[in-house]
Amino acid sequence: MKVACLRLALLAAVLALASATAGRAQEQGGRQAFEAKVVYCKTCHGLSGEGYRGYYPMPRLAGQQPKYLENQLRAFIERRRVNPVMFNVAHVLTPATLAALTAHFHNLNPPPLGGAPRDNVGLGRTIYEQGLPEANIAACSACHGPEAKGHEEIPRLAGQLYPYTVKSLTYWGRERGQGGVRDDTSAIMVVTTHNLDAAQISALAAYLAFLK
Amino acid sequence: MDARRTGGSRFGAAETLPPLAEGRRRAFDARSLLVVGAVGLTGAVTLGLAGFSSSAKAVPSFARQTGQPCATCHTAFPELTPMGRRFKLNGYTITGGTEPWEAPPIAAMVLPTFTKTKVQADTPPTNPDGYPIAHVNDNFIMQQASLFYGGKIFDNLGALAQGTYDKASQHTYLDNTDIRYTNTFNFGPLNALVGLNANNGPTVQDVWNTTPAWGFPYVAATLAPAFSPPLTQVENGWGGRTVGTGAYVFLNDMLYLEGAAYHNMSKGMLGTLGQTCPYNSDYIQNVNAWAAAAYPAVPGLPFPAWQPWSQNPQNYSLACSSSSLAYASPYWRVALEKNWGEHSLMIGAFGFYPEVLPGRVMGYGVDHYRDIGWDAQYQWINDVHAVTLKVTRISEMQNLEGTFAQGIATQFINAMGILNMYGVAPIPGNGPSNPINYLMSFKASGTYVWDRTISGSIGYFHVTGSHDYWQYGNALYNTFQTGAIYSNGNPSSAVGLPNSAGLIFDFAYMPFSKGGPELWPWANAKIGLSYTHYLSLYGGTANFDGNGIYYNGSSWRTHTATDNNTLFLYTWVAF
Amino acid sequence: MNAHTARSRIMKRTSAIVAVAVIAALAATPGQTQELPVRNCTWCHGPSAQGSGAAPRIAGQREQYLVSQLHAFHDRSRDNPASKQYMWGATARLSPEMARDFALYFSSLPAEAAEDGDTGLAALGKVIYEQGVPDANVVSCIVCHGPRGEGFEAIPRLGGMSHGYLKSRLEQWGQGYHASARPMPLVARTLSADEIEALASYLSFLK
Amino acid sequence: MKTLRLAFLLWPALLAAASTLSFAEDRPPGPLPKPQLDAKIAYCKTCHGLSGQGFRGAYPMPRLAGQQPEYLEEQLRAFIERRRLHPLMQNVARALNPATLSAIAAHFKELNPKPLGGAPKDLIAAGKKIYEEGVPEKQIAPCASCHGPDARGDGAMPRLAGQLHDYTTQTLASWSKERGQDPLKPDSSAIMQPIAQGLTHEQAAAVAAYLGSLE
Repeated sequence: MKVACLRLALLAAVLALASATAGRAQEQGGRQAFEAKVVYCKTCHGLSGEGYRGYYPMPRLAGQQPKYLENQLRAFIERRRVNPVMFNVAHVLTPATLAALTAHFHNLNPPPLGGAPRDNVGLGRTIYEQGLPEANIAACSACHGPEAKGHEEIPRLAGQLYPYTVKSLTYWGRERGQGGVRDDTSAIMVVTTHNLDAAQISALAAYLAFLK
Repeated sequence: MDARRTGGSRFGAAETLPPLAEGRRRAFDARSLLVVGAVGLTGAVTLGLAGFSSSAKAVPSFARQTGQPCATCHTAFPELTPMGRRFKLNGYTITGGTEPWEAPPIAAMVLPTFTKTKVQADTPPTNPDGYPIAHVNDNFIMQQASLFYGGKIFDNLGALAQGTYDKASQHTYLDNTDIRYTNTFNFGPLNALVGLNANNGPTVQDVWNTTPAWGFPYVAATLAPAFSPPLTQVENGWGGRTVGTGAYVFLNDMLYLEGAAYHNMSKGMLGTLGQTCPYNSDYIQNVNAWAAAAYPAVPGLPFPAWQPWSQNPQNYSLACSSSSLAYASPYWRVALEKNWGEHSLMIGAFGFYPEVLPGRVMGYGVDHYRDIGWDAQYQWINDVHAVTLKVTRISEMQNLEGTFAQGIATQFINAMGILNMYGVAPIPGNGPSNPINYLMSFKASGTYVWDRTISGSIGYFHVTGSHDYWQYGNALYNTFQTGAIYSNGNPSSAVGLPNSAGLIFDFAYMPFSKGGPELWPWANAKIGLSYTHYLSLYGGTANFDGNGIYYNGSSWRTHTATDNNTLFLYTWVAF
Repeated sequence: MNAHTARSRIMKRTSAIVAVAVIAALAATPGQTQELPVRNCTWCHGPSAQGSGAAPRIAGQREQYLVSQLHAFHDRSRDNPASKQYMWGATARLSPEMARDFALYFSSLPAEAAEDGDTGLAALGKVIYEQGVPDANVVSCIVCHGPRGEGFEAIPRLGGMSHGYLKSRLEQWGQGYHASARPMPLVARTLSADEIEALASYLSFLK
Repeated sequence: MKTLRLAFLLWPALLAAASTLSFAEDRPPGPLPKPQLDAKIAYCKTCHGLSGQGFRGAYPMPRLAGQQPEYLEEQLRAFIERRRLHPLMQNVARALNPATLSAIAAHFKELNPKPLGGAPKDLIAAGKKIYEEGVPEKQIAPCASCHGPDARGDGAMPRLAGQLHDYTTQTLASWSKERGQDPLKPDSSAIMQPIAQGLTHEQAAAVAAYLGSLE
């Protein structure tokens, strides 16, 4: 009961805050509001969408496939992908804003943030390009492309933050494809992420982190 | 460092001046305005010349040593911020700026001032050697020039030592000096800053501006006014003339505890340190009395010590107090300071128990004093504003055993015509009427500083005490007094009361608080104007001393409290 | 051996023990190394570096953050009023080695929560801290500063910092100070005064 | 029955081929234990779709569901022997021993998901015509004659129904560059070579679209 009450109170607070601040947002015109939203995204994801290393790694959005971005934002809203922060962020975006945002980020091309361990980049490259058939690890390049630029719903991986890739691959099954939704595309990655060991994930993430 | 106030001690200077000289009354006329303007200009020129310099009480060598601007430690110098207090408590050893070998921790200060009282003094102020160096009013004087050693000496040892040349008294002496060794210890949750300290006057070592040595007003005229209220022992009389050694501990950045003992300095020591006692009063009284008898009056003789009292009375009365501490006199201090955000509040108490040998005359016993002070200080300092509110109440019990005995003896000697080996009584007048007196001094002040550069202060002081005709004078006695011959040194009150009160206003501009000029960024300066308004003096307002003088050849003028209202213009430059 | 010599021996021994104890206590005094004048810092930041007045808590702060800030004071890119007044001078002659040593020392000290915020606002502050206000483009703080405000690498620890310090920092970013500390100027610009108050309150209690 | 027999016949040849490969030593010749086999199948499905329906990654990953085991096995061997060129699949195939290969092929044969779709619908009719009637003016036989009227394939003839249209188009376009690459070991891919060459790009796209929609 107590917890419920508290939650209710918090929800009320959030709603009050939201309604108070919605006015603030609405005061600004459409274009301005969009630009404010872009800045908002970039506050965490880097001023050129290159990603940012905070307590949690904020993934690179620059050059990302619009379809993938859209799908992920929808996944946050539908709780297929669990991320309380991004849930809040995503559910206030209108479809038009969302489309404009994904297009905006797709067109950015900053150099990778880098900052990954370099000693296993070779192994990472092998896994990416050829997979490890004996370990049942498919070649990433088959889907993500030889330059890791992605395709439609398949995300760009090139230049992605090392800690983000590591985290994503490590906790794939716990973060994505949640809520028993059947047609979530993330399922395709479950086996691969399961088969990759920590060293392989690290190598792969390091290779991708430097990829332009 | 504190400007030495005139008067105060029983054997002090100004208040004992007999109403002899006759000056021309000068109204606050166009001419004096011209003088004010000239002084202002001089101040500005001084500033221009010393333009690449810093200030005195914000000791520039500290600024160099720490790399901090004056305003880190001072609101309006010498008033300290919480950081300034901690810098001092840490024994002046904080570094971060230049190394000692790059710039020695030496600083200098000059203090040119202009003083004007509402009504001129009866006689021009004089120095202890008897030479008038000033007018009865409108005095411009390079009041003080000081040289400091301020900073870390070695490791955890640091010091502030000030050598001052005092123009008014024309002597150089060791001013406020404070040497510390400090260290920090952790005992579980208890964090202790421990220090050993040696200083030369009670409360010189204190870090709050509620205690006398560093209290408001921070600078006062050495040449005015002719009358000023009596002071308690802890407020005056011992600075520079004792050696205090003690230890303190500052617990958890909050609770300050200190104990110290003040010791007497020998005459030789005092002489070495420049304290003006060329002739100690016992010596002067006795030898000069003998000289007066042995030599006829020789008007104009260059060395006035050999002139008889009647011809050069100020020579006798102006001798510095040579009362000494009979034995080690304890001092304690407790303060609780709490800082939260931009606020700082201190509530504290202190005590000083001087055991005084009056006039260094042996054989009559010792005066026992008990000074207890309560003080509180509140500060609010943010990026732009700084407000400091201070209140101090010192109550003093005076067990005047020694002085009283001397008085009895004097009366007896005078009455019986008995001569001692010099033929004079132990004290020139009489002792106090009561063996036990009390004196209470209350001070409250508030200072506001804007942007660390412009300050405005208001202070209130109030002195009350027990009724004592002999100590504070009485109308009957004063009426018969024609000159200083029978002066007991304190002919101030018509009703035998020390009660006095007044207001002090001070405005100042500190151009370099945020950092001095590029060439010499540690410079500090303060150009200020202060006005002291006396509400009452010695238990009265009009004719408070029951005395007066003829002036301009004919009219009789009595002394009124407000006559002493003082306008004081100062330029304080340290570098 | 008579009683007198016995007593004098006991006294000698006692004084020897006392002397040894005093020397040991002095020797055991932590952190007071000759090379690292920590009192230059604790002077203002408090004897256990828990912060005092405008000086924030530095005990337990992230080492990389401390280093980066000392450099920011040194190159004057951190230009907040208090930084300008106190820290520019304090770091003007600070060597990179000493900056690192100070950072290492203070980051290793235990931190205490200031707990000086408004308890009534803490719940709201928590919501903003953890979720941001997406409608108003206020980002969530938790993603960079962590669930307990512990910070990350050069991103500062915020949990338990004093309300006043946090508040003035956020306000001053909004006013254009310390613009180089991206992305904080962007973050602070979107925060309203009430939200800053709430955030600072919440964080002052966060451990 | 047929599958079994074929496997039996091929067994010695496969063994010989396998023994020449260096990795063969550390792999038991028999089929993998069930958990490992499941892992291997899951591995295949990572690219070929969770139901073997194919997947569009950077390249189209062909549908394997319902595919003829004989064809699958032959193609995997072709990858190993470099008769069919594919850098990724060569590695993948090398990691499979013959028993595992058969088990995997059998597994995919049993799957029957819906086609992945995505083909341009306006080409379906034209494709159906070519599939069923061929292109007589170019001597191209109806596809149905070999691959069956419902395009399910048979034995060595692959199933085409439901195949990704982009995969089909790409395969036909690059047939001679991808398949039958070992002149010393000609294989059955030679049958398709003239057909693949004879079809124009548009015709191939039409056939692919038709096949892509076929269940």
